[in-house]
Formats: sequence, C-alpha cells, structure tokens
Amino acid sequence: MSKIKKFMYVNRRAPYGTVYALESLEVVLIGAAFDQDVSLAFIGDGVYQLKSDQDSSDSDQKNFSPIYQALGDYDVSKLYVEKESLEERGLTLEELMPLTYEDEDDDWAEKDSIRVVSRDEMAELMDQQDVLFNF
Amino acid sequence: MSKIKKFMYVNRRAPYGTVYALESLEVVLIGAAFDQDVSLAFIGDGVYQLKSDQDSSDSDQKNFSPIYQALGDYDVSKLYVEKESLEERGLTLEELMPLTYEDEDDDWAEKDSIRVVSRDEMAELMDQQDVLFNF
Amino acid sequence: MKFAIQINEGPYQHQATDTAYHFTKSALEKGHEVSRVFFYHDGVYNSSRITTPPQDDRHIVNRWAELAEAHSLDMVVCVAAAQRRGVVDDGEAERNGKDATNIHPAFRISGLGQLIEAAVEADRLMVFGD
Amino acid sequence: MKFAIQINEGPYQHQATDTAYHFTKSALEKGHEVSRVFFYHDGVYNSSRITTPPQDDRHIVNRWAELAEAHSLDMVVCVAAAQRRGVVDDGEAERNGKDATNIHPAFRISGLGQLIEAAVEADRLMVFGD
Amino acid sequence: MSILHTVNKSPFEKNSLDECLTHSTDGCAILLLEDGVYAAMQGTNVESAVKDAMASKKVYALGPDIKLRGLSTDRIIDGIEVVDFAGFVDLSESNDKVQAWL
Amino acid sequence: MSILHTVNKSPFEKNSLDECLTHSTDGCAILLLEDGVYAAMQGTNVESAVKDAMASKKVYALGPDIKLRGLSTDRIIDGIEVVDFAGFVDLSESNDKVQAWL
Repeated sequence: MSKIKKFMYVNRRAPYGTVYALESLEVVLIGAAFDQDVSLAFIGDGVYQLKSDQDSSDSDQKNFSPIYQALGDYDVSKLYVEKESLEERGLTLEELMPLTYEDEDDDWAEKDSIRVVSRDEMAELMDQQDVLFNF
Repeated sequence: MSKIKKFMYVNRRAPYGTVYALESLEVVLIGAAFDQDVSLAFIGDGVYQLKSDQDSSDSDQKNFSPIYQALGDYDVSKLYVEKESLEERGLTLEELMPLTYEDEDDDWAEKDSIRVVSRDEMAELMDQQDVLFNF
Repeated sequence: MKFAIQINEGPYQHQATDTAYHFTKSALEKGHEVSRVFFYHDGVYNSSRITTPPQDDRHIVNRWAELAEAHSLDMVVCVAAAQRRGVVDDGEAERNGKDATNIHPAFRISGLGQLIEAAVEADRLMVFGD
Repeated sequence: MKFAIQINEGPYQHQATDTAYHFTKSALEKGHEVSRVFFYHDGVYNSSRITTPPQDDRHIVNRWAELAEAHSLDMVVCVAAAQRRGVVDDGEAERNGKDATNIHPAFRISGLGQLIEAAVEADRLMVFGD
Repeated sequence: MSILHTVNKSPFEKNSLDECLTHSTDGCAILLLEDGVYAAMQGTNVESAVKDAMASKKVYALGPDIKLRGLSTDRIIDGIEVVDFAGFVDLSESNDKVQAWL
Repeated sequence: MSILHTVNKSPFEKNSLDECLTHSTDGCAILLLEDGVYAAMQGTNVESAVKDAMASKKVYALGPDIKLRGLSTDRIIDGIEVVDFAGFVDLSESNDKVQAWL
C-alpha cells in the first residue's frame, strides 16, 4: 500500500428504489480509513442521492442522507455533481444538501464539498483516476 | 375455478442477461394445464426472446429457445409480437423462430402462432385481458 | 375483494418487497382478502429465517412472518426458484441431500401451479418487481 | 498483472456472476493473478452451499468453489451485505443466535476493508453487476 | 375494461414509463411509485410527455415515496394526484386489472 | 490514461450505453457484453449513435454473448471488433482502468 491512488466512487442510481446508493456509501466510509485520494461522482440519477429534505417519516426505510453530511469529517471532500444531470431533472444546486468540509490547508476554513461540473469535465475527471468504483 | 379467464403473459425483457424470460416461460408451461385463455405478448426487448439461431455452444447458460417451439403442443398458440418493437431493433419476422400449432377447429391444420400486431393493437389486446402477468 | 400478490425480488436490494408489504398490509386493513403471497425469482430470499439486518433497519423477513401470523396469510415460495437460490426446507434438504435449512416456518415451498391458481381465483393479481 | 474482482448480483437472476466467472477463469489461464474475488450486495448469495440448480444447468456456487480450489483464490463475502441477506458462517451464527449456516467453505466472510485493500493493491478492479 | 398501470423505475434510467405511456389507452390510470415518482416532478425532461398523457389518462403518485426522496408536493405537476397505500389499494380495486411495467 | 468502458445492458431498456457514450473521451475503448451486445447490430435505432462514437472511440463486442442471443456476426456494425473472454482480459490489461456502466 505504498502509492496513494486516486479512487473515484461513481454514483449513478437513485436512492431507496435499490440498495446500491446506501451500500456504496458504506464502502466510502470504510475506504476513508485507507488514506487514498478519494472523490465521488454523481451522474444521472445519482444526483438524487444528494437531494435535500429526504424524509422517512412515512416510510420504514432509513433516511441515510445525513451520512453524506458526515463525509467531510472523514476527509471526503470532493463531491463532483454533473450540471447536465441536474438540469435534465429540473434540479438546482440549491435543492441539494449543503455539504461542507474544513480545509486543513487553509486554517480549517469551512468550504463547500459539492463541485458542480459539466459532463465534459466529468469525463475528464474520470480519465484522471486510478480506480473507478461502480455499484 | 369456474370461469375461464383471459391470461396474458407480458414479456418485455431480453433473454440470458436476466432470468426473467426463462422463469416466465416456466410459468407459462405450468399454466397451460389450467385451461385458461392464454396469450403471450412480446414488447420491447421481449421480442429478442424469439430470435432464431440462439446458440449456447460458447456459453454455459442453457439455450432455452426450443421451449417456445414446444408451446404449440401445450395449446399456447397466440404469441403477439409488436411490430414497432421489431423495427426499432432492426428485426424482421423472418429472423424470429417459426412457431406453429395445429388448429383443432380446422382439421388440425398447421398454423403460425406468431401474430405481428401494431403498438396500438397491443394496447387494445392488453385492455381485453382479465389478468396480466409481469416478470 | 380478493388479491393475489407476486413478489419478484429479494429483500433490501430492491424496494419491491417493501412496496408489496405495505400494499398487502393496507389491503388487509381495509378489509380485503389476500388469498396468497407468492415469492418468485429472487423473491424467494424473503423467506430466509437466518437474516440479521442492522438493528436500526426493518426486518423484512420477520415483518412478513408477523403479518402472516396476524392474518393467516398463505405465503408460498416457488420450489424451482428456491432450489436454484438455496432456499431450503426440511423436505427439500432431505430430497437434495443438503445439510441445512434456512426457510422461516411462516413460509411454505410449493410449485408454480400455486401462482396460477391464485391468479385464477383472485379478483386482482398484483406484481411487485424490479 | 493483478486483478481484483467485485460481484454485485446473485446467481441465476443476473448474468453478471457468469461473466465474472468467465473473466476470472480466463485471466487465470492467461497467467494473470486474481488477488481477490469480493462478493457484495446480492452477490453474497453466490456463496450458498445449499443451492440445487436443475441438473442440466450450471452450478454457479460449485463452479466458483472449484476455480478457487484450483487457483487458491481468496473469495470474500461482505459481512454487512451477508447479514442483511441471510448468508451465515459458524461465527456469524453464534454471534447472531442463528440455528443454521449456509456458506460454502470455499468462501469466507469479512469486512468491506477487504474490497478497498484489494483495489489498492491490484492493478485493475473489475466490477460485474446489474 | 380499464387498467391500472404501475411504473416503479426512474424515467431517466429505464424505458418503463415510456413503454407504459405508449401502451396505455384513454381513460386508464397510471400510478408512479418507488423511483417512478421522479416522473411526477415539474421541470424535468419528461414533464411534457407526462403532461401529454394526462390529457386522456389519470396520473397518480405514491406519497410516501415522494417524501422519502425529498421531493416537494408543491413541485408536482398540476393534476397529478398524490395517494397513500390505501389509495393504491383503492385504485387496484376500481380498475379491472393491473399492469406492472417492471 | 485510457479507460475501458463496459456496457452490459440493452440500449433500449436502460440508459447505460447513452451515459457511457456521453462520458467517454476520444481514444477510449468500449466493450459491449451481456444484453449490451444488441447495440452492436446493424439497423437498430441506436446504430447511428454507435457509429458516431466509433469515429473517435474503439468499440468491441463479446462473441459468446452475441452467439447466445442468436445474433449474426455478419450483421454487426462494420468496425466493431468481436472478442472472446481472453480478449476481454487483454482489453482490461491494455487500458489503465475500467468503468462498468452498470
């Protein structure tokens, strides 16, 4: 485990209809202990994972969206959200959960974890990775 | 079990990638013993189930397409295939397996089981059923 | 009104079995009859008594078992689908020489004819899947 | 070259595990190393020793076990996914008070860290799913 | 002879909604549930297809699934009726049969 | 830094191929397998999208899956290379990483 690898978790599924989003997040949390260079991509229906106001009070599935808000504490601070995917779904950045982290290189200033990127930029980001995780 | 019901098995999935086509066919075979008015609909990727020349010699999944050819012997003789679904996939009727049955009301003449219908006709046929099976 | 229920997917991976459960519960609460719940395809996994979900999560298997107990539900697991996927009762274990069983006693294993029969006799067949 | 394999779906329902098997077998035959096969999500069902597929069908579980035996493959089943879905070994049965186990001895249950570790150490991570 | 059609998949991921809309006849009922509820929202790429269907078909969406996903009932397409599971049961009763576009 | 993209779903049923094509860069490799092989055939509604992609990307299809489904290699889009599992392994080796569009 010498070299630090660039790990990207690619999220393309809506939450709740299937378990992939939740169990993928469990991998991210465990993976955070491994000191790799981690980022998350939200493409297609994956952007729905970050929708604010998820509410399980009328359901019995667990609302797991608070876990995304804890990612900053695990040093997972690069969440790339695709602009076109938001637009196709009529969503704006303001409708996503506000996710932040404290930047240790900048006197622990609180910064946004979500970075909206274009589809072309997303494709470039994927090209730059060492490992792509798919669920 | 007094009244004879109109049962339609709706096939919308390609074979082999998932088990639904095969396990749906197992229901049709068992159901044939129940003396209902049975038909099968092939919509969307379901039309691929009837493609001729399926060949498992380089795979280890079983080629189950011969079972469709046996349906006539089970008095399952109404297989509705959607015209638009074929066209979107670049398929013609000639590329499907020839499926026949012997018509007991017509001196056991051999007749085609496959009936190509338009999307609108398919919708009407679905409306006329008592039970729709989905897999 | 008499409902028959078919479930095509296993627990936790797909929401289908959650939806089926809430539909069934709601139908019963409204005074309808649910003549059979038939577990097909990966749906057979809903019957495993040896599942242990996280404590803060729903227990899908026990939930079905409790609903069946309260309403004398007939919950049938397809034998062919169950054999392929390792859902086993005492009879199947003996027949196929298996050294363990995993089915919950609230469920029974039987043939596909049970699905057809349920569809013939019920007023509505409801299918829940992926 | 060193491969790590991840399988997200169970046997028979999806072709994913067939594809993963043939890829793994082919990689080994070409002289590559397969450092770990990690079963996640419904993939955990691939490890059940009590499956009985039809006699004219492939036996997906035994096939994995034989490949592992021949090549000393490390086949790991995710513990969290396995608990939710009723895949149990002796240790899990004891911990969770279950009266049966169903895992095939060719597989072992462990944590998600095993997937991360495999991805860190391997040259390629191959994911097979739905 | 009316059908209740159910759609439980996202219209962006799978063709279920599209196949439902092209195979349902005037006067039928369509229930969006599970990930299918995303099709009920305003401003999406499929909004116009859903609105076109609503000229001759009645569209419903399952409330608990909308809420679970953080979608606001204020942002649902006008005319789509939100129902709970009891309403789902009623729809299954008031239509003659059910077609699940899995 | 080239990627091998894999697509295992029918382009008519799911959006996997579409998302693959819009997120892959020039010079990459795309392998169609399982139900994904239907996209390799001539005369379909997605043929032009696949051909457009082939201007800058190399497309492969898995032979055993083509044969299993009764598709004829004569009817595959010109320029798509049919590979077996050994070829799949080689593609995984010759590209730096793999993105599975599940």
